[in-house]
Amino acid sequence: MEILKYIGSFFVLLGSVFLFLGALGIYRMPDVYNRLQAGTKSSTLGAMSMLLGIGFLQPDWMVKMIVIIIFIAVSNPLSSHALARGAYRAGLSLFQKEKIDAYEKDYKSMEDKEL
Amino acid sequence: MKRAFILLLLVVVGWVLADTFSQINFGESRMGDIKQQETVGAYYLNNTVEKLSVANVVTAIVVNYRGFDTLGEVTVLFLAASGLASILYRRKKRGEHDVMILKNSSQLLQTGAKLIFPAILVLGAYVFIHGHLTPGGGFQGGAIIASGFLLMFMAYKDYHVSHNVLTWVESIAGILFVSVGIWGLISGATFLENILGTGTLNDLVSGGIIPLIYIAVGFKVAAELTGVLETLLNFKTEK
Amino acid sequence: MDPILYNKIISVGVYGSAIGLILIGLYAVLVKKHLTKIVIGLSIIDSGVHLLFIAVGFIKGGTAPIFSEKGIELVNQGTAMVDPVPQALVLTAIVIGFGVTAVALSLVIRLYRHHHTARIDHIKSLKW
Amino acid sequence: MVISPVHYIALPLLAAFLMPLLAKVNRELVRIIPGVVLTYLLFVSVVLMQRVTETGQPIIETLAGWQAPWGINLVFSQFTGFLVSLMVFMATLIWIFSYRFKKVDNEPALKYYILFMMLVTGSVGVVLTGDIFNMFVFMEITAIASYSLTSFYRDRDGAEAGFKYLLIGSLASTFMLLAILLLYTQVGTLNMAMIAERMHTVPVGMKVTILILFLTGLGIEAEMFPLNGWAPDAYSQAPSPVGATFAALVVKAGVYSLIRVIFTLFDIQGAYQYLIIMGIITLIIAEFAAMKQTNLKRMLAYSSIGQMGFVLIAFGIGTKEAVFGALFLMFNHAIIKSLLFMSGSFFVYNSTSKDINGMSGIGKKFPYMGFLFSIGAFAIVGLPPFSGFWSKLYILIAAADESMLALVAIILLVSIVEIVYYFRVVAKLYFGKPTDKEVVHKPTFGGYFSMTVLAVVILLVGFYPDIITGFIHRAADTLLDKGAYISNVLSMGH
Amino acid sequence: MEMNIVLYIALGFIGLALILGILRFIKGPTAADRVVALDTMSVIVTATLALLAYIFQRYIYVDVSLVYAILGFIGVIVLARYLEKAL
Amino acid sequence: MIFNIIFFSLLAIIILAAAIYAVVQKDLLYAVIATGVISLVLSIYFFIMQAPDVALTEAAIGIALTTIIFVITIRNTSRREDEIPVNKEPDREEETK
Repeated sequence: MEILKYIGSFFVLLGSVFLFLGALGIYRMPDVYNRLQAGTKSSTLGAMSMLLGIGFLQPDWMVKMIVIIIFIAVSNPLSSHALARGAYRAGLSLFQKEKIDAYEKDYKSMEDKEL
Repeated sequence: MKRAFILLLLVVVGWVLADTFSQINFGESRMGDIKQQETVGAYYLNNTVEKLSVANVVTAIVVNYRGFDTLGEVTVLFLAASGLASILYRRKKRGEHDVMILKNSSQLLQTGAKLIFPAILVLGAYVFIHGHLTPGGGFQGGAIIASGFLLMFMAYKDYHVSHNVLTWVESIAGILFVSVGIWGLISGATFLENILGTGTLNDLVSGGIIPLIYIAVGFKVAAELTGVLETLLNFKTEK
Repeated sequence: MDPILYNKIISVGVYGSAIGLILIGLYAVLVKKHLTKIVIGLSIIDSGVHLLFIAVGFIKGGTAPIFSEKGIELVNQGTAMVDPVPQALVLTAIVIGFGVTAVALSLVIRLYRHHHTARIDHIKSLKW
Repeated sequence: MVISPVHYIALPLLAAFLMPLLAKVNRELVRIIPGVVLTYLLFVSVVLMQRVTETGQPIIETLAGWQAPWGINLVFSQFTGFLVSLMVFMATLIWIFSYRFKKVDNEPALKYYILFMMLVTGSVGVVLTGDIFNMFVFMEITAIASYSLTSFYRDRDGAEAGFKYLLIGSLASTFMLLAILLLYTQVGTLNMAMIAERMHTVPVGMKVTILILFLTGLGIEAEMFPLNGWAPDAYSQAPSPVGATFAALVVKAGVYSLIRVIFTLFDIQGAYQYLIIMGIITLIIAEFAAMKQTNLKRMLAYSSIGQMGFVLIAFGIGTKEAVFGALFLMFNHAIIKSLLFMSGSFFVYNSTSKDINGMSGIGKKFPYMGFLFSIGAFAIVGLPPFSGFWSKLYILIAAADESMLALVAIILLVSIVEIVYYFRVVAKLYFGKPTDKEVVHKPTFGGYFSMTVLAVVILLVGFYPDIITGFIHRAADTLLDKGAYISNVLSMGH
Repeated sequence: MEMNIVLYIALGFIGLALILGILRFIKGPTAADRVVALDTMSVIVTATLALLAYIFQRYIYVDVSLVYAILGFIGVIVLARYLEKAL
Repeated sequence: MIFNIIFFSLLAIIILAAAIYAVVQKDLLYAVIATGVISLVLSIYFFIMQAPDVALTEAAIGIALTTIIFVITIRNTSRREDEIPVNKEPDREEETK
């Protein structure tokens, strides 16, 4: 059982580090899309590994933790996707000088179909 | 001048509150020993398990000891829904359709919503069915289910919940709640009295009428909040 | 660290944030002119009051008043349970607060529809 | 099923939850059901009042099977019973008055009747309950119904008045919540009798803070002086049956809660003086404001505030005679102000404007309505053959007994102001030059009926005050006997 | 209560993360940035509540975390749809 | 102990900062997002003070339902606190008596 404790502690620590990095990302990154990237990817990973770690520390809780992990895994990308789309359609420009805006063409064609 | 007066008022209010709460020690038990008299909190903690077999004492208070308050609370929500509908009521012009959302959302969100929606419903049902065992209860479960419908409203342009269905669910759940109370009255006990057997602690079926009431409250709250959302989303002011 | 001092600091933190919320909300209600802002102020006041309720019911080292298996075990070990009554009251109060907020916002929408503004200094039919 | 006080709450709630379904069956049911419920409640009131009068003991109903301090209980004593019966009686008449309300539009009618019934239930619940937090919940039910009903009409500034009311009302509820919280930390219970019993253990400073919080919170519903800014707007913008309901029920519930808190819960002497002072300020400001009004409904609203100031003064004197006078005045005010609102709203409908000047000569066109309004006006200023005379007289006697001669002088002075502005309206009704506007709205049969009943009650009580004074005497006794309240409620628990 | 050095460190990181979140929230500059901050904070809170449940050693507390996991994103979607001018 | 103090004061700072921001900010949408943040931190508070029931309630309505009703209000009214009023006569609907 000791070994589970160590694994769990490691995952909790890792999770907290990733959560922190995610927050640092949204603080330091230059524009909203980058922040979104950092904020959601890193914090999703962080939350998931922290929950996994708690599951290892307390093996009885594992089932519920996995349920939460699945929920986060499904819901977080959705929210970040919707947000990116919202930000784009609200007219926020990208950070780079010479933009490579691959979404623009899709977006234009989608406008016609009103997807 | 006016602003100075308001600031003065704020300072006075803040000072009075701070002064008063400095006399109430944080984190100190006030239950057992107030002037050597038992407080209601201590009574509930000491008696709930043996008398009601309900694990969650907060639920026991909300639904049984102070069940009348919960009836009032449900009524408040019902009134808020009715009042909101009456405030925002307008007759529809001929040929006017309900427009809730202007644009459809992306394919991804639609699929995701379809995927998550049942999970939210199950979670809501879980929260109000397990109200007497775990944190949560009818109101929270109902709010969660309403949030699920909110997700569907957001994802689909033409997602509607039938007004008829909402009315039926709401009314029947409300009638069920009051009838459970009146049932106690008819069977010779008092209003809302726990007349069923209470079962054993930490069983799913325990606590007599408490899960029953929480299920009714859950359905009622879910229907009411969904109705509120629909009313609000349907209302558009032209700018 | 001195436990009494520690307790003081924690209580300043909790009560302070609750009272601070009340005061900030009160400021918004009294000073701000936009109706939506006023409603936001009301909901902030509500949050502060709810926090005060829970803070008053809290017992140091206590646990939630739920007698699950773990809860019974903790109580047998001598852990106190926090006061359940304020929690029950707050549940009711939160629901009522939500109802009032919903009604208030619908009134804001209707006022805007009539007057084409949501600022009370532009709405002049009645005296404020 | 034995008739018990819980019927006052349970049946209207059942009916309210049922009404959206029944509205689908038949449109007319929406109008009928509240009346059926209210009539049944009137019957309940008669039965319970009889029982209480016979035994002399209050009926204490435990709820959910938990005895007094642990659960919530309802107290139907001679005092609360009197108020509840009055409220239900007035509510029934107002229902008859508004039976054909919103005849065309079915959907708003449904909401209106639900909200109206809940307004009645909330006010009745405030009076009946024996638990301080439960009182808060019922207060909020009343309040939310009031906000929605105030802004019911779309063609007036109802939403504005409603928002104003909501703003002040939710601040009030915040203060009341804080007061309840502090009280709970000090005495560890929410039952009012238990609180009263343990109140002597609370330190004085804390007691004063809690009392001030309560007074601020409850004073708003009771239209006490600095907190009554909502009232004139709400009264004048709400539909007229709702205005009558405010005057007859909601304010009564507010005053009741204030009185219950000061008389039963707390044992601070200064509170009585505070009531007198606030009452005087409320009275003077409201009556002078009423004199300046040109809008009839606003004038009635300010007059209503003034009367509440009067009630507060009388309660503040605190002797048995004064409390008797105050209860009598509450009774009179409920009846007379409803009559004034009903007939006044009819004038407003049929005149060129809402102004008092706009309704000149309208009494000649509608002699009967003018007659009813004049009865109300004469009664409320306290002219001898009407019921308002007796209550004013008793309060004056009580004040003189306590040798508060300045108070007597103020009351008489303010009465003159009152007479001036009411007579101005009455004179305008009869002696003004009639405007040539067509009759738009004839009152319905229900309107005639309820107004006539009210006028008859006014005259009857005016000529034979004995038919009501017995009840009021016993109610005043019950209110002042704090020990009996505590022992009655708590003996259920031991 | 179960406290060891790992949990202290984890909570410390979480506190710092929350502070950074609120800083980004206040700095803005656009609405989308603030919503990103809210989103990140709600994920952090989800994890934090589970961790606190472990610290208090009560299994039933996890329900709150569950509710946050499943509802936290709905508020963000509402705001995103508003920014998209679809609402 | 020191750690607890730091953690509590962090929470207090966050919640007060969000509240002040909600009041001061002129853009109402930002204020609404700030109430979301307040609700998040509030629910941590409730959780720490052993009130999971209340934390669950706050989670259930604070995050989604409150946000949506505020957002709908903003959609139907104005988004800026210092809006420029449209000079139009009050707009009334006729009433059926």
